Amino acid sequence: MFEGILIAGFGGQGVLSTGQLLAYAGMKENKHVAWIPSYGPEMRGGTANCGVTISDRPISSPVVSEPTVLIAMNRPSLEKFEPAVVPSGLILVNSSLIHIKTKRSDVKTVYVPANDIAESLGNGKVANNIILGVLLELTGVVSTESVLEALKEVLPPKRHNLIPINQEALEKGRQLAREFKAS
Amino acid sequence: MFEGILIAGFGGQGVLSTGQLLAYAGMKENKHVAWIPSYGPEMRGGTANCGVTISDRPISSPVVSEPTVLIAMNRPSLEKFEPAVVPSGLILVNSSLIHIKTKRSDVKTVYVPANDIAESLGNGKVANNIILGVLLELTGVVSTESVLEALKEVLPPKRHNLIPINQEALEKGRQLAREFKAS
Amino acid sequence: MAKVLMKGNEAIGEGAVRAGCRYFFGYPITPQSELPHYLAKRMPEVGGLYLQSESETAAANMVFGAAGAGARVMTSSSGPGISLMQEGISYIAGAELPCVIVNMIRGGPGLGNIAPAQSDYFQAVKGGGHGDYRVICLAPASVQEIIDLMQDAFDLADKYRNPVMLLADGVLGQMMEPVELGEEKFVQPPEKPWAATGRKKGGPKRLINSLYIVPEECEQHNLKLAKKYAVISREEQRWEEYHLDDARLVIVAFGTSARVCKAVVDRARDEGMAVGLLRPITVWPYPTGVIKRIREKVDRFLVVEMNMGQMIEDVRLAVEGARPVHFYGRAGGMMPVARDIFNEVKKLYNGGAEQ
Amino acid sequence: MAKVLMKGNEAIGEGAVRAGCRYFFGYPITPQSELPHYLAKRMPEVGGLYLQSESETAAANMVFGAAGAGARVMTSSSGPGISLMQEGISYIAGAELPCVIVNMIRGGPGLGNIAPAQSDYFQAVKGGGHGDYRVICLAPASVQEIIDLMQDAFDLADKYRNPVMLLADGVLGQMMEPVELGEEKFVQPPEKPWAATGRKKGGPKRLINSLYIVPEECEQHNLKLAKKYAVISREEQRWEEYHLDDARLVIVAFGTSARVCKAVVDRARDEGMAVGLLRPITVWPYPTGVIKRIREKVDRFLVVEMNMGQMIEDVRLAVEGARPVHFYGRAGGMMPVARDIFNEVKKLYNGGAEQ
Amino acid sequence: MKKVFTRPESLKDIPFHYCPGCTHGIVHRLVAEVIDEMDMYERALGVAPVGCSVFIYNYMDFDMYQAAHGRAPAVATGIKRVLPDRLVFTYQGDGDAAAIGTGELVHAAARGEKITVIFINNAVYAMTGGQMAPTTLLGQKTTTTPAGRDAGINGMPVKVCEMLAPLDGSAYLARVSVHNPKNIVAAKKAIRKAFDIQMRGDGFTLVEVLSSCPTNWGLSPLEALKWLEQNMIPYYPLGEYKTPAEVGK
Amino acid sequence: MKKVFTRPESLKDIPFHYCPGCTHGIVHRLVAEVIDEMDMYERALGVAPVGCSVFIYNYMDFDMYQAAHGRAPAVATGIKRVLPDRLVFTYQGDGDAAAIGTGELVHAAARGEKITVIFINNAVYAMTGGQMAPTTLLGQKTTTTPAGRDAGINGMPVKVCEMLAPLDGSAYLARVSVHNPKNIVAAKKAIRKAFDIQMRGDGFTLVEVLSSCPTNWGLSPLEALKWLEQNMIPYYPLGEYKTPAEVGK
Amino acid sequence: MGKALVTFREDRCKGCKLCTAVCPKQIIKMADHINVMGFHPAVVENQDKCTGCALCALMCPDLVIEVAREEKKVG
Amino acid sequence: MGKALVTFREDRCKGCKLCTAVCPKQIIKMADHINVMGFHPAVVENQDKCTGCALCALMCPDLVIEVAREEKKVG
Ligand SMILES: Cc1ncc(C[n+]2csc(CCOP(=O)(O)OP(=O)(O)O)c2C)c(N)n1
Ligand SMILES: Cc1ncc(C[n+]2csc(CCOP(=O)(O)OP(=O)(O)O)c2C)c(N)n1
Ligand code: SF4
Ligand code: SF4
Ligand code: SF4
Ligand code: SF4
Ligand code: SF4
Ligand code: SF4
Ligand SMILES: [Mg+2]
Ligand SMILES: [Mg+2]
Repeated sequence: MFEGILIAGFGGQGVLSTGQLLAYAGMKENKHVAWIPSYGPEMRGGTANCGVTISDRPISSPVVSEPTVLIAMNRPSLEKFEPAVVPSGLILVNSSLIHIKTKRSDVKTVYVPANDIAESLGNGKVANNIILGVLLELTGVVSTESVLEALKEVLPPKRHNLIPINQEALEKGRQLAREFKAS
Repeated sequence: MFEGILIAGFGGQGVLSTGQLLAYAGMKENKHVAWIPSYGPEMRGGTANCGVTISDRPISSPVVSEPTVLIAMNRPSLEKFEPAVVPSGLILVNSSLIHIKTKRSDVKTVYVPANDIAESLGNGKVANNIILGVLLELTGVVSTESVLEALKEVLPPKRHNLIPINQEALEKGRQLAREFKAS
Repeated sequence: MAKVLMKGNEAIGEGAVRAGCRYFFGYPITPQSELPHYLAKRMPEVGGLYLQSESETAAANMVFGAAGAGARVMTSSSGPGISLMQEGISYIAGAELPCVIVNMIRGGPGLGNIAPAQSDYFQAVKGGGHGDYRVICLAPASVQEIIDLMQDAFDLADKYRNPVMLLADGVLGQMMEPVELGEEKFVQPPEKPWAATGRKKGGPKRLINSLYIVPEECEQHNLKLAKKYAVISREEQRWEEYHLDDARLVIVAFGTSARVCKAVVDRARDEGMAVGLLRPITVWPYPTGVIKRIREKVDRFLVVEMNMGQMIEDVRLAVEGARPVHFYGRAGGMMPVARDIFNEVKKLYNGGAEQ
Repeated sequence: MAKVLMKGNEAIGEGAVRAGCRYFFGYPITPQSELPHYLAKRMPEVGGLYLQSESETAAANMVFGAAGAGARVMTSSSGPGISLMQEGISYIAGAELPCVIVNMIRGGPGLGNIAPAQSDYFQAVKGGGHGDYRVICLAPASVQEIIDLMQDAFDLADKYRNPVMLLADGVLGQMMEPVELGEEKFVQPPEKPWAATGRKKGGPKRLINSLYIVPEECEQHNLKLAKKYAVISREEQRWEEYHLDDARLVIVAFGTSARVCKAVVDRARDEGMAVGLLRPITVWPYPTGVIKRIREKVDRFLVVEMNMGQMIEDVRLAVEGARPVHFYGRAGGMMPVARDIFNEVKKLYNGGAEQ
Repeated sequence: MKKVFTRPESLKDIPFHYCPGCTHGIVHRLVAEVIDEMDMYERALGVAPVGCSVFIYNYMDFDMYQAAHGRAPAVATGIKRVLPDRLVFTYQGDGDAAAIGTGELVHAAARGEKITVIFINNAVYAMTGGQMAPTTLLGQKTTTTPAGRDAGINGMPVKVCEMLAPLDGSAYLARVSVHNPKNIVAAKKAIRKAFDIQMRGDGFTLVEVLSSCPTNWGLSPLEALKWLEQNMIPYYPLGEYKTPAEVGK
Repeated sequence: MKKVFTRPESLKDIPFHYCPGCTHGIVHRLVAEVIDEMDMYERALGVAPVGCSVFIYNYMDFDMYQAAHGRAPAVATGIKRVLPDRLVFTYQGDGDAAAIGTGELVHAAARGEKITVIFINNAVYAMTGGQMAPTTLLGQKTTTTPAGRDAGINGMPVKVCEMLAPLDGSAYLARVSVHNPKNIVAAKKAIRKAFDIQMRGDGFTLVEVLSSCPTNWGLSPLEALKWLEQNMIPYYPLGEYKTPAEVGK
Repeated sequence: MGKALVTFREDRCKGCKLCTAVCPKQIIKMADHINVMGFHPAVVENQDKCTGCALCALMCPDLVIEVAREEKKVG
Repeated sequence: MGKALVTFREDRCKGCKLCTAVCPKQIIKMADHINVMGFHPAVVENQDKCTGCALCALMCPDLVIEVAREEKKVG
């Protein structure tokens, strides 16, 4: 197995930490993992992205230049990275903030109104975990359990109260994805 | 022909300019010439020396590490450079200031009371030209005429009045050397 | 012990602390900033010092002072900052002081950019400063190896009283990978009787110095250094071999580009081509021995670098014309892509253009 | 015209002035001080500027500014000072600015001493600064050649928009030799439409820059530079051949050490040995072509340097194992002595120790 | 209706890359406005630093240079000596000018170099991720002073105008701020004065602009301006530290 | 009879390499005497510069360092941070400290580095052959100002004590001279005070010593001292520019 | 009064709010929608109240705002 | 008076004359002969006049001079 996942959006959307969570979960499952952020002054514009590679072979370059999965949290990210996705790859579009469609016809695209669903769960900040849930369901790259385990290690104890809501968001995302698969 | 001449003494004894004069004279005679001073903080001690090479072949290194002639204007210079002189080389000792003898038996040594003679000529500053005269007579490396011609070019016009006394010093030196040769 | 996910830059910091380094002097620069950030927090926890210098020039000379005083000390920078340290590094090497210098290479020349590159290879291994001196250069290819090599770096520095440089780039510095940290053991740096810490009455006078005003003495000093470098060259060559045994085509690459080349070797093997990888871990001393050993057994070499061709000279010096040595490079902060290298390999393997 | 006796350092200054250089920025250092002294007097005579900078770092960057403004400009230093200029040189090369940098090499590493040496060869020709860049390096061997090469230096700099370095040492700088100065002709430096002198309304905007934040663009910039360097390598190799035609043993040496080697060749020829000398005048681009051309015709090479062995790598890269390449060097400011080299030659000529 | 406020011609019509509310943009505009008003577009030459404002070379519409970190005053010296009738200015951050470039700054001032330094004091190294600058205030948290700047380790913040004032070559030194319109107007006046004095040939001129970095201070743009006013100005008093009347005193 | 004047123990009994009448020797002796008197021989660490006084490392009998040109304050910082209870001083010329080493000097002062800089102002780069220093007086002829220093080209001489005084980290700054016995006694007192303040941990200390260079000034040793008194002291007034009471003011 | 016009170049606005704080008429508000860069841009709610004082424009770091005003009649 | 002894280490003297200028008794002179380094060394002409004030030693850059003095009796 090999997944090169690119997560991109604004700063503040939890893009980097979502990627780390995924990498951590992969590590828990004894897979080879690597995480790498974009860095440097391009960040000034307020955009942020990171690449996560999860594989059962050693990872050559951690840079995800040809993602198998793109998670686009905002419009500029979708426009910028859409062309790089491998044929028959997957694009997850945060349709709460992105009101356009992808131009690629050779990839699978799922539109997830992540912010709206998150708000409906009562916490706009878990939009990233909604979309992460979708990813888990569609790719099976790691299990929900590994993600939750990773979350426990990544979050400082005093913020463990946030675990249930995150778990709920992941579940919600998986459920959405199942519906999508069914449809 | 090849002469590697090392001239050494205190700063202020005209060591560097005597060397340049010699090089200039050699150039006038279309010989290959090179002049090089010692440089750097060793000068702090007040010593100065230069090497002059005059040859009918192109000159490889201008550094006179194995002089055919040593002109020692003061005692430290004699002590320092005496061992480097080539066998059957020539050492000219300024015996006005140096009251010791050379230790070498395989070289020719001439003791020239240069300062005393210069004073007797009425100008202590021409001690270097006394000894230069000796050198010219003993080695024939360049002619007196070339030296005088060089002097004209090296001295600024307003100091050309010094030429006669310098000429006198050179002649005096040559004469001394002839006496030495005769003896 | 459990693995943790760690950033390369932070791994350098943690590796240094675990190797007993207690002094860091440096000036911020991308892409190594997380290292100062990490040590600014971490050093006080272990009673150490993180001091931000006014420039890289000053940092190198603070390192000179601290190393002369006997400390395990390090600095870190990238491209322009490393250039500014060249005078200091020459002095450190001349005075035979142990220290570790991290260089997270970025695109150049000039201000260039902050993307990953290997274009400071020449500067690191041939000596960007003046005079005949050598810096031991280590080139890790993973976060785990960073941790491991930091310990070696300080040990080698002390063993040979010589600066050691860790060469990496923004990819290695920014990426997170699982690492095994191992037991945190207290490392007592070795005794340094030569360190100038204050002269005991009747004791020897210590002088930290690189001035030898008399050429004869300076030559002796150079000969002494050369002897030391010869020992290091003999004893400390390190490399990784990957499928070298039966390789007909050998890729030579270090650091980040070697990671990519490993994938290329895998793919080539999948397709039945006898391709191997030689990954120098020390780029000075260069693992010349292994190349000389294998050069007659292979058909050709392919050097892959993230620059316009620098390490290839060391490979050619080792191959000595015995076999063709080819080059594939990306420059200016571009990462080589496995597919492109693979195509190059395929072309060459099937008897592509001779050199 | 009549010959005059001139010091090497002064010849550099006079040569620069005659080549149309009107700006000198620099910081004093032995053994090149006579050059600033000379220019401090001479520049005002020709309406030029001698400005003493606060450091070599500043000098390199003043040169950057003046070159960007379109001037023929130079600086000069030695060992430690040249090391301090490495960042600036990398920027100058990256921004493709023409200028001349004089390096009167002294003994190293560190403070070393001020005696003549060639131990900054690597720094000069491989690039002591960061990034993939090249500096054209000229190595004169006499005061006359200094005068001649200064004109070439400025012309090459402008032709290729590239820094040019003059490599010499204290012997060449301090010695006086007869020189033919030739007519003083007024040199009008070429038009430089790229110079940033103030933008005319509606005219093109000029930018003096080495930053390429996007890796793709930085790579393009590197490829453009590489293409230029390839042209220089092809077009500008210069060397002197001395009794090469029938030589069985070829000495390779540059600058001061080549002078000594010439005497060695003479002596060897006197004794009936077919020994020749190859004297690179450009050390970058290295005269690789001539070595490749002769390598099969000779028995062996002997590289003579005033360092621990640096240029020998370029010779070996050109010889490619075809013949043994031997080394004779003196270090730390010591001059090689003709007799010693001759003994080495004799030993090798009669089939001495293989490499 | 007449346009009473519009983009100066010397400023290219492209968006800045700066973070929301970053005052670098304000200072860029002021410099461009002054050059317009002095009608110096064709004779202006700017030197960009390394720092967040490195891309000022793209924004200014006239000829520009990009200097190595801290070396802008040396680069400007080279330019000005070759082209003495041009208006030459550098634009430098506090890391650039007050840390790595201290030598070049001090000696440009000492030589009385006829250039203007626009010195942006935002109390951090912004571009590289918010590390301590020489101008970081005591107690201020940065990525390299996680517990706040400690005088015992890092010393006290450097006051650049005060340090340069004793140098006889400095002709005009002023500290201004851009945290509100009134101060923005004053800042522009100071820049104009510096440029005028430069062109008159009186000597070295520098305008220190207290500036905000919301991103690295971890504050909203409005909070950042308040923080600047309440914390920076008391330690870095605004005003003119040297005017030509005092030159040579 | 009792010896009332004899060689300090901290000074090795070998001849100096300095020119006749060069006052470097006097200052060396004063430093050694103070270290003897403070009984700090075993805890003293000196940093030699590049300049005529580079060989101070041979003359001082205790452990020494030789630093790159201008970098002695950075080297001293490295030493002092590792060995905070030692007496750490640098000995630097005006080229070393006030030109190439400006950044290191200013920032050692700004950080309040607990070291002492003995700063020898002899108005030239002596070791390299008498070139202009930042401290060369206006009109003074040197090998690189053959027509005398011109303010229009080279600016005005740099006053180091005055420049460092505004930095809050500097604790003690004094300018002294050694051109006659009275001033030599005062110079020694200043060095003692600086060392005491360093050991008390109050901050950065510097003693600027006006010193003669007969060789490069082209004067006899006695004329040189007269020249110093008549030309240098008026431009470089003697006195204390900062004392610990003022720290943090 | 009311003889002034402020124009906001919405796509350049980064939503920093600096203009809102300095408007003496308090007529600048942040829009609910986001612009191409993803920021909530500043907008003028009541153009009529604008005096053309240009304080907003003076404060805006991103040159979003242009201000025009009826010219004062002389005398 | 006269209870003092100045000792000049002749071979270390560089003949700079700084000592001669400061001696309040004007008893330091430059010798006619030269020392090993080639300088005319300073010598005391009239030791008896020496007060042991040590000004000469204070001034000497080359530590040529040692001064001894009869200890003052207390009380
Ligand atoms: C020689 C060198 N050292 C370090 C850097 C990295 N660097 C880039 S910008 C910067 C500091 C920027 O801070 P400042 O000058 O205050 O400007 P700001 O970003 O705050 O506007 C540093 C350290 C560099 N490019 N070159
Ligand atoms: C980086 C570097 N630049 C230049 C030099 C050459 N250099 C040696 S000493 C010196 C100046 C000495 O002047 P100063 O510091 O005033 O000391 P002084 O000799 O006057 O006592 C210079 C420029 C050097 N050694 N290293
Ligand atoms: S990081 Fe700070 S200084 Fe840089 S653009 Fe953002 S707010 Fe401005
Ligand atoms: S050159 Fe000047 S400073 Fe140097 S030793 Fe001689 S007199 Fe002293
Ligand atoms: S011009 Fe004045 S009144 Fe009008 S919107 Fe701007 S700040 Fe408000
Ligand atoms: S100040 Fe400018 S950028 Fe900021 S909100 Fe107002 S219009 Fe937008
Ligand atoms: S001690 Fe005083 S009186 Fe005696 S010789 Fe010296 S200066 Fe003169
Ligand atoms: S001061 Fe010292 S060196 Fe000078 S003349 Fe007197 S004794 Fe001799
Ligand atoms: Mg800043
Ligand atoms: Mg000096």
